[in-house]
Amino acid sequence: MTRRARLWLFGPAVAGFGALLVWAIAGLPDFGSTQHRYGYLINHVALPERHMTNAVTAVVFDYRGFDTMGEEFILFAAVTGVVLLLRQHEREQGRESSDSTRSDPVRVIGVLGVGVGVLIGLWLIALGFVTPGGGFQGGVAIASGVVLLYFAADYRAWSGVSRTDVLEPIEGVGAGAYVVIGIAALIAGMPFLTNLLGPGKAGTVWSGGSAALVNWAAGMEVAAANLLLFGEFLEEYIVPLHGRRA
Amino acid sequence: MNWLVPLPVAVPLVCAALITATDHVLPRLAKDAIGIAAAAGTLAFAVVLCFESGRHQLVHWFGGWEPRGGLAIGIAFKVDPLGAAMCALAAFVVLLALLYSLTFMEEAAPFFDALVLVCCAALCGFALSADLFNLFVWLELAGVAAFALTGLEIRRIGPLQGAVNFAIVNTLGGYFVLIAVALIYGRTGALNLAQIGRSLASERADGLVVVSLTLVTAGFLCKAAVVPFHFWLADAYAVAPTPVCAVFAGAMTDIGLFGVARVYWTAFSGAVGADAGELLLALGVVTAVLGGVMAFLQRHLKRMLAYSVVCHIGIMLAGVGLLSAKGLAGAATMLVAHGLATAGLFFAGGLLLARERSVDELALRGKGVGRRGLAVLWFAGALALAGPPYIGTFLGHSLIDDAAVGAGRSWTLPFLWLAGACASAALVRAGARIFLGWGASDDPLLTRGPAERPPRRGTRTGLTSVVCATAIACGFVVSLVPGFGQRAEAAATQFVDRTAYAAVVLDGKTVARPPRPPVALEPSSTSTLLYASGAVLVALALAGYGLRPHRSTRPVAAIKAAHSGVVGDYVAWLTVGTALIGGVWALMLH
Amino acid sequence: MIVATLVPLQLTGLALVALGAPAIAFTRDPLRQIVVAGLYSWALAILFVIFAAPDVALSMIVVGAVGYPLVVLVAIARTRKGKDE
Amino acid sequence: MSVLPYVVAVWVCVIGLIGIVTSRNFVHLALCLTLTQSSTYVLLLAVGYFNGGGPPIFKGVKPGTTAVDPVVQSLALTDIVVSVTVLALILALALDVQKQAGTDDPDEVHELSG
Repeated sequence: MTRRARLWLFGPAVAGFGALLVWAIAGLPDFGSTQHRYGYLINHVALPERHMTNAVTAVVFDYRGFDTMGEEFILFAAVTGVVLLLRQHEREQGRESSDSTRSDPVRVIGVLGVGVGVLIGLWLIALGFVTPGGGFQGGVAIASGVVLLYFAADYRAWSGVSRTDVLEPIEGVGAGAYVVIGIAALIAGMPFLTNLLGPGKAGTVWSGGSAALVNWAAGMEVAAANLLLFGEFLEEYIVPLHGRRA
Repeated sequence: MNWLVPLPVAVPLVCAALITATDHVLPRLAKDAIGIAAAAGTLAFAVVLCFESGRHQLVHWFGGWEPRGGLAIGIAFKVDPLGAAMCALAAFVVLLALLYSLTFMEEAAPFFDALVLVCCAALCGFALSADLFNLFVWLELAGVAAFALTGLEIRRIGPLQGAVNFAIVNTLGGYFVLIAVALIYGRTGALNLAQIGRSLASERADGLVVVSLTLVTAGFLCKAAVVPFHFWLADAYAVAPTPVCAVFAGAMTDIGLFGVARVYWTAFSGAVGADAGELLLALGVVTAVLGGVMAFLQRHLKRMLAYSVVCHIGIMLAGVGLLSAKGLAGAATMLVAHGLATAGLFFAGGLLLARERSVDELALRGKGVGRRGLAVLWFAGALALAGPPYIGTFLGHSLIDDAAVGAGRSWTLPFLWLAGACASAALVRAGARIFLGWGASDDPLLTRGPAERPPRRGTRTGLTSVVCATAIACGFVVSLVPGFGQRAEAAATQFVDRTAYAAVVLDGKTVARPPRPPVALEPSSTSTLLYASGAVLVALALAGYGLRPHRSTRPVAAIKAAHSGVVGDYVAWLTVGTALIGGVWALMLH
Repeated sequence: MIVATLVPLQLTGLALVALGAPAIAFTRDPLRQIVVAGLYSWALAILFVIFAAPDVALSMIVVGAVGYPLVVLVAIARTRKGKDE
Repeated sequence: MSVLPYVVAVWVCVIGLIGIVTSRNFVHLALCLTLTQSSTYVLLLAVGYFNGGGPPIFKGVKPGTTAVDPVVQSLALTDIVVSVTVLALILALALDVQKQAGTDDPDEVHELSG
């Protein structure tokens, strides 16, 4: 199809598609006018029943924790796919040469940045049931902090933490732990992913019971998966560039 | 037995994680063993669930969050015989693919096992879930694993482009489903299918309901590759490694149809009534015919099989579109026969690739002379797809015939039978060229597909041949299993009962068990037998006609040009299809 | 009235997102587009805060501020390299 | 009647689709795909908003205080994860296409057709 023909086909279609969507939203209740039953109920039971002050995380890791298990595996599958794709390329040699380009102040700032990123990440995971945060946000924050090692510190430090033989087991264990916690409930004679531990003390890192374990498993999986992802992209595209220019 | 319900999802996922975690420690053989054990376990669980679900009401609320006053606050799996059978089929095909890949796949695919298991878990989750958003999660999970599996063979443009087209079209389809989830939540405040169904049943079909149904249907039909959402399928199947193709054709494509049926009957049937079926029926007929014709125009065996899948998806969609238990049962039985036979044919194509280093019909002409076993398998598979009396897809055709006649839609029957015969004719023609050396050595009518990289020379093919024979034999005899048709009908009757579904899921009620259907082979009607015999004759005649070279005509060139391989075109068609479905339903249902 | 009950803050957030969308789609140079996309994720994050969804806003920030730009910049670096050769 | 937030969601979705179909570059196309997806976040959160409701986080707030819907927020969270992973995977695939085909225009790749 020529580009012109495609636009003739697409133009009316997208107009019709947009009209359909507008027709559909006309049937929605007015913006801000409705409290839906499901959300209303969760807002009223999350704190008394589960001792979780953050109702969103309560939904993510407890009431609809099973969705989140699927979501972790979406990340898992995507990262496996990226690793599989990019790993098959031959990598150029001469990576060490980019080492000497970082000055000392940059290194100090970089290492500080790493520390800050990891701390923020751990804090976000730990207090996920209390304030905004949780395994996903914390995991990405940790991974982002560690990536600073590459940009600010030296390559050897980066390659020390981005080793796939370390990250892949962490990723697999994190993803697997989520399912294992679910199966543990089955073995105890309860439905899958039932919260086995007590609800804990509201408003502290000890709230959440086994949903908190699930949260940590997710954080571990997300951090390792993102590091793998960043690592593969960096190795594939940036490192050879530096190597050549140096 | 309620504890068994999550296992078809949990077991493959935990094993996939285990394989990745131990990637650097365990030898390949151990990882393969874990994968095969997981698939076999999943198959066993699914089979047990299939039998149990006929006797007990199996509903599993994850986290123990049971509904309060008819209000679902968690996610449920509701096992019914059709869903469990879908799980069993997926697990069986995955098991075969893993066995096949033992010798067929090269070491370049260390995570192949993990990704296939993730895909298997996602398909099982999709088949059992009773929650709309949860369906989206499994759809995406199956999709992401599948995109990665398609692109395994990097360093060649074909597989990469196929994977990109596949990924973009299906991801957009997923977003459409998600928009529908938001719309439906805005109306009903629910994500549970049963609760949505109850809530919508009391409403008339206004814009929101019609458009939500449109978006969900379009999203699922993208995965099922129904015209005009089908373009990506041939691109992806032509380039994916053989065992992956078998999984796609055997279980993954059909899941889209399963999703349409599930969501329509549990959530929308009360609001939109039976008028929605006309359009699905028409789409099914168009898909079947186009798929059959396109299959006939291919010389690349995997691309030919891919269009044959499109053709049969169309026939099954027509069965679903009749919106009766009988039509659905026909689609379900055809799904089993077609899935197994097509997976087997893909396996056979892989064997040809391993031995003769090609999957091109013309390049292979006469190369298969003397390979009697493989020839028998190939022709058996090809015939099973046409559906001669009591063989292969016949039972599915027969049930769909009865349903269509019952609904006064017998005009569809010649199209459906002819389409299937056309796809089958392409395969018979290829078989005659390859294994008998018949026909011309060149034919400008046929499309040349992308080159395929064969496995290492000297690959042992003993186990792969057994796997191939198992799949084709199972697909061949399905229609002869006594009581299979009656059981499928009973299961479909249970599947389409919206109020019973809601009562079981939301209120924990038990529904009276229907009487056990007899274990007997039900004779088909005379007209069906005539159609079936005619289809076989047409297939053979067409195959003979195709062995001579033909010049490409303008309409043929136009149809081929529409399948351009360019993702922008595909997205344009996706928009056209969605707007069309929505427009037609707006006129019919509103 | 379409906007009757919206407060000005909500209107501003929505306007930012509504303007950001065509800015991304019609910026044809990938390098410029990634800058626009980064800004757009911040606009989304602001809108989410206005919609009382701090959790989602936080995700958008960690993903939009770090994830997307990094991956996409790398991708563009790769493209440029391909063109240099 | 107040439907503006929904209209913005539809607008973003349609613009994203137009961007995809008219795209001449794989990276651009992938970003337009995430743009389309961002319309779903806006729609989800708009559907769950309640006038005068605070965030569904009850730290230091009396239980039962009016808050917006937490369920759609959790759906949006899942959605964001899906988005970023799909983006990474599609980019990895698209970059390889570029590398092998020597062009970054999806319209120029004609390996598969018919």
